[in-house]
Amino acid sequence: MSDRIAVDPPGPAATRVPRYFWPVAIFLALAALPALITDPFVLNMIMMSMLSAAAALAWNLSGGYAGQLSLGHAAFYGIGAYASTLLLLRAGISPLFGMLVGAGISALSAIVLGMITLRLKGSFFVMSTLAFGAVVHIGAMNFRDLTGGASGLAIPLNPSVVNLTFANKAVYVFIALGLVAAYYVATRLIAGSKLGYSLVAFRENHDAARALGIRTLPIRIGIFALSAGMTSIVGSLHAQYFLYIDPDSVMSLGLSLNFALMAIVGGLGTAYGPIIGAAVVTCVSLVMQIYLGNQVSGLTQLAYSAIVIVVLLSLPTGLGPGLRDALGRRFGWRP
Amino acid sequence: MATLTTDGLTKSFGGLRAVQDVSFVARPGRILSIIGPNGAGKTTVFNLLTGFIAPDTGSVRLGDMNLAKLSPEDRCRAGLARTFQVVQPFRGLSVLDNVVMGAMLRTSSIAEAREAAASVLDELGMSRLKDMRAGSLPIGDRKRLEMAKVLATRPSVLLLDEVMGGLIPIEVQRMISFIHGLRDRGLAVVVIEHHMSAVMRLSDEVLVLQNGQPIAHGSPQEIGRDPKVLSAYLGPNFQVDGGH
Amino acid sequence: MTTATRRSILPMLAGAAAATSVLSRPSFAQEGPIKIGGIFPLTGAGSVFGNQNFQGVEIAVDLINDRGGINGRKVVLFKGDGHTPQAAISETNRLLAREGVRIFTGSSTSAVGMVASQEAERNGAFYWEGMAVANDFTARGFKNVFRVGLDAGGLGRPAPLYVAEALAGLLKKSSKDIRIAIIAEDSAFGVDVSSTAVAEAKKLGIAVALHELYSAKTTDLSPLVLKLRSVKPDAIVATQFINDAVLLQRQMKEMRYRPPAFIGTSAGHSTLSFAEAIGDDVNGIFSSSYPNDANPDGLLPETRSDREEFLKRYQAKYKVVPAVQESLGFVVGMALIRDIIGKAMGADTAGLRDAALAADVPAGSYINGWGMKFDEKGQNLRAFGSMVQWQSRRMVSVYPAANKMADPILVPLPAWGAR
Amino acid sequence: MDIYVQLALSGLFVGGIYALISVGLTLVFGVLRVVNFAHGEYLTLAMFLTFFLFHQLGLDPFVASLIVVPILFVLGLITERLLIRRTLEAPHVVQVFVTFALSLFLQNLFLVLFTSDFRTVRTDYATAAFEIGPFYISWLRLIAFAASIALTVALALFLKHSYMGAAIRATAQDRRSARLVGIDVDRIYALTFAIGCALVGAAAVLLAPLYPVNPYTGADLILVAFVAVVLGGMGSIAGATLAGLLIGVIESFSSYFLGGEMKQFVYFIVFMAILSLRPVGFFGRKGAEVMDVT
Repeated sequence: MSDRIAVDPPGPAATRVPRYFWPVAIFLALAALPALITDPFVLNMIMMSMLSAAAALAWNLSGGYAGQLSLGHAAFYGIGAYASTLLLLRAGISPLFGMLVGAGISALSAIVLGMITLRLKGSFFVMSTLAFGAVVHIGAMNFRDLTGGASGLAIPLNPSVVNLTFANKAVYVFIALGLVAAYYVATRLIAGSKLGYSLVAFRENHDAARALGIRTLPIRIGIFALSAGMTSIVGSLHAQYFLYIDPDSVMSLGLSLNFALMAIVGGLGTAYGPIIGAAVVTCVSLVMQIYLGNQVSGLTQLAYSAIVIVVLLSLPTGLGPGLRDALGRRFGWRP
Repeated sequence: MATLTTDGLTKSFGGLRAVQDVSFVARPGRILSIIGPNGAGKTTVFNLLTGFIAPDTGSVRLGDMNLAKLSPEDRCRAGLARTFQVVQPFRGLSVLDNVVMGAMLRTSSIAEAREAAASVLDELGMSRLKDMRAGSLPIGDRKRLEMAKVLATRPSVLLLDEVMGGLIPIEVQRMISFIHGLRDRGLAVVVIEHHMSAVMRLSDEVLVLQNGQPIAHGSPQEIGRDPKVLSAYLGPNFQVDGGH
Repeated sequence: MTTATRRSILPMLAGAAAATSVLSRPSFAQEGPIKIGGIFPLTGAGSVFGNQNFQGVEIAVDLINDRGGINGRKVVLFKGDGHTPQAAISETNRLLAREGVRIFTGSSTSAVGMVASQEAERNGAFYWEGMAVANDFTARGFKNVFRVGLDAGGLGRPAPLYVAEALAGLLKKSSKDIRIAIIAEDSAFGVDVSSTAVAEAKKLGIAVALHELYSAKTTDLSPLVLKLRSVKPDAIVATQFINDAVLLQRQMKEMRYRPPAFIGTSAGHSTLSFAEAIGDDVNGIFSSSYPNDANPDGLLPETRSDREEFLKRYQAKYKVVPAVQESLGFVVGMALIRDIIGKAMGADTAGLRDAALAADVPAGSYINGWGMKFDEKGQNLRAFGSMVQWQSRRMVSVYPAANKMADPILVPLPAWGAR
Repeated sequence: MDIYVQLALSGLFVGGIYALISVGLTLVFGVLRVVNFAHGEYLTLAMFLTFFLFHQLGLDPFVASLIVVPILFVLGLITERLLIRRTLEAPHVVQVFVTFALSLFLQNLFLVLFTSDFRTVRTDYATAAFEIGPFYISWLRLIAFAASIALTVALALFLKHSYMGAAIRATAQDRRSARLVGIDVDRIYALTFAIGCALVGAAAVLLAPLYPVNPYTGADLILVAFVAVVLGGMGSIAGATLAGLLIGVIESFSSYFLGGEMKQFVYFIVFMAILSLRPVGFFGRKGAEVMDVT
């Protein structure tokens, strides 16, 4: 069966559960989690994986559907974190608004960057985004008057909805879950639209897409900007959760790499892939942290990178679609 | 339906003259075949017509519209569509989704595009393949898929680049009838073909290229008799029912 | 989502969350061991100092336990590896949830300390900082967060002060016409410390001829050496980590450039590996830092025995002589366990806070000469930086007077290879 | 005036090492069409090897090179066989992220095995220097520079004049035609990748006495190499060499005139500018880098 289709082909209505049954059921089950789990350690893990899942979903829109493998998305994450934080600290503007400003700035920079680099092929595009990420990172380190440089910025702990600051983690988890749900739905909508199809056409075969009258550059820049804006909002939420940001923790290359790897491990160009990827990574680090207690440095990352290599070589479409095909073959079940 | 007119198309790559002074008119309801030995510049002509390559000199018009400034995408939107000699399916996608990509040009609703795509597949007798992955199709089906994608864009001028290569005789016959059907609907069809007996049965007119230059232009019968064509292109080993 | 539904859902969420948080809060243990969580970067980039700090705290815990614990209760130190801010937040939560820890200490690097202390404050736990120097650390209005160690100013100020009070005279200049160059690596540490040094120099009327930052990852500092050569400062004040500190010395030597005096500020210049890397050329270099070694004469009698215990136990356990960060860890541990937890016996976070605010420990009570008295923000006012000089490849305290073990030598610096 | 010359000299010396690292990267790209994002980790590995040979066996780094470079060559063969070969026909995303994941894997492997401590090879001659007129020149940096250039020239001669070199060039030009004329393309891939690793091994030996190593050393240095490779034109050895030297000089001048923390900023901006204005670099072959888009 096809393993990288743009959307599921609709089967005969009678034999299928409603289209959104499984996603809605899973999100409802997840929404119950913060009410059931009281362990702040696990809640924090869930929160971290929600932040990753949201960022990976955003990356996937451009990287997965359009095949634009950006390694500069941490720059947008950082722009989001810094924009909302600076507006809050310097002008007392609510992060709820600040994150939208950040998203706007990120989207605009993505448009400019896209106009320069989206003409570049494959590895050249990857490296140009890498350089962009580095420029923004170094910029944030050096323009200290604005960003506080490497010393970072601390957000005061004044819990309130307007400050988007809460004493309790569960609230953050609900917000992050809402964001993941929204990004998931957005992904499904885009994937099932003409826009999504056009992006996939570009990714699969550029010349064939052109020969069918599909104009790709404007929509590719558009999706890059949308993806950047969405990433930026996750960055703002990161800042509000950590209450402290510095260039290394919100703009590093490692972060960009992580967004991409989660989407790839879970299933590139699928709406659920990034969520699966984030869940897998969270499970790996949970197991490592609980059973090894972080006694040996690097083991978690070592295990994770090994998993990535194995997945890429044996299931290049990712764990999600791979699993799905296996289940489909075994039980005729297609979630 | 529109007429495709080219006038004096010329293109050189480095020192090599790939296409020189090619002019023809493709009219609605007519099938024009372009033939010539390998490297005669046939596919280059298609690339020039569809805008994948810019000509050094010469013009391409669709009806009254000069296409010179238009990108391949915009030419397709204007109704000039092509297939590729080396088929270009979206390998990872299902057959239906491949055709949807073409059908999207004429509608903004994916549901409608799917319906249109399904009916094109039906016309080509490919309905049962619609959920197959395009990359896994055998070559004959891929050639038909290439046609299906392009037809879904509802072109008025159709450029077919060796759509019969690799087909077995019964498939060739079906393809010929199918293209005749398109002609009868009023499409202007331009065909590049190696398969000589097919060309003879298919075409209303034939243009012969050699080293990028037109050396003959006429009805299939005239071309079949033209000594210049016979010696220069078909050569002593020409067989009327032979392949390449 | 419409505004109306969002409005109705958010308080609901918040309500549910509040309910769960009550359930999840472990009660403060009145019996059993006293649990302390140490959040340090134990692996990864910042791990060198993180481990040294942690080992110091560990020695303090061992010592107190061997002396009978706190009112008969044992002290247990849990390890939390905060190698990044993300890891710090996760480990803080793990210790809170899994081990029931309500008292934390840390953290070596400011990024980790900022996040770990924030997470402790949010969960109503008590947080005790040692080495993180960010000036903002105590400016966040937290109630239960205290820093017993120095802020960036505490590390950055001694160098210009020493130039004005002692070096100028030795170089036969007045502090009005002496010129210094201030250079630093560009992480939070270097930036914060060097900018306070610049501010202090200006206050003292010392001319800052150059203030330059560079990345500690650089492989070539020769442009900086050229710049220093052309600026001709009377003294260089440098905030560096180990590699870049060594690289700078080597390249100054290659280019035959020698400033009249060189003052490092903590980190790189106060480590034994610095001396190993450059050999005898280390002699004569100053380093302003946490005091690692105080003149025992300035210490209280019981502190003198702490000092001996510490030196003995550390060398027995780790087979090396403790340097600056290890002693600091020990001081942090002693101050927290003996003078805060010990005073607030059995109390919860609020009790610990009261004990901290009430603490009035005279100078000379800790092995590095410090005392303890907090300002309203939670910064220890009786912590001070000191100046050591490398003499015969050993660090010797030369300033302030209370810690002084010997007079400065080799001023101005002799030629390379002649020290 | 003297200062400019001195800055240019310092820049060239560092640039020589950048060039040697970049040459391996660009060679692999030119032939296999794969960007090896784990190239930096092979540098780290070779520096660790040099350190341990020096520290445990007391081998001088220059002597150690006789062991380190062959080991890296063999590791290159193994990596190509186990990983890289499987990605050559795979989708682009697999090619990019397999080497990225490999880089992550090796970094963390080093972290587990060697911890994040910095290790320094301490030789007596580390700071030996001589004067020419007003200029000071470090012996070690001069030797590193000279060796880098010599190796690059040797590589160019090998490619130009040996049969193997001709086969490598043919494969880089057009792998299908190379196969048709009887070149064992798989063997060429393995050999090329191994040469790339051996070159970075040589760079590591030269770098070890100058700079300490920890698991992230290669990752920090490799960004420069990527910039040099693109600047020089992907696949062009002369280009990578020139670009490596140029970046060294840019770094040196921008550290002096703009401040040390701005040097990376400057060359990344140069990089972005090159990509947008002339993505083919100094010497790249046109067509590989830009797609025809509207």
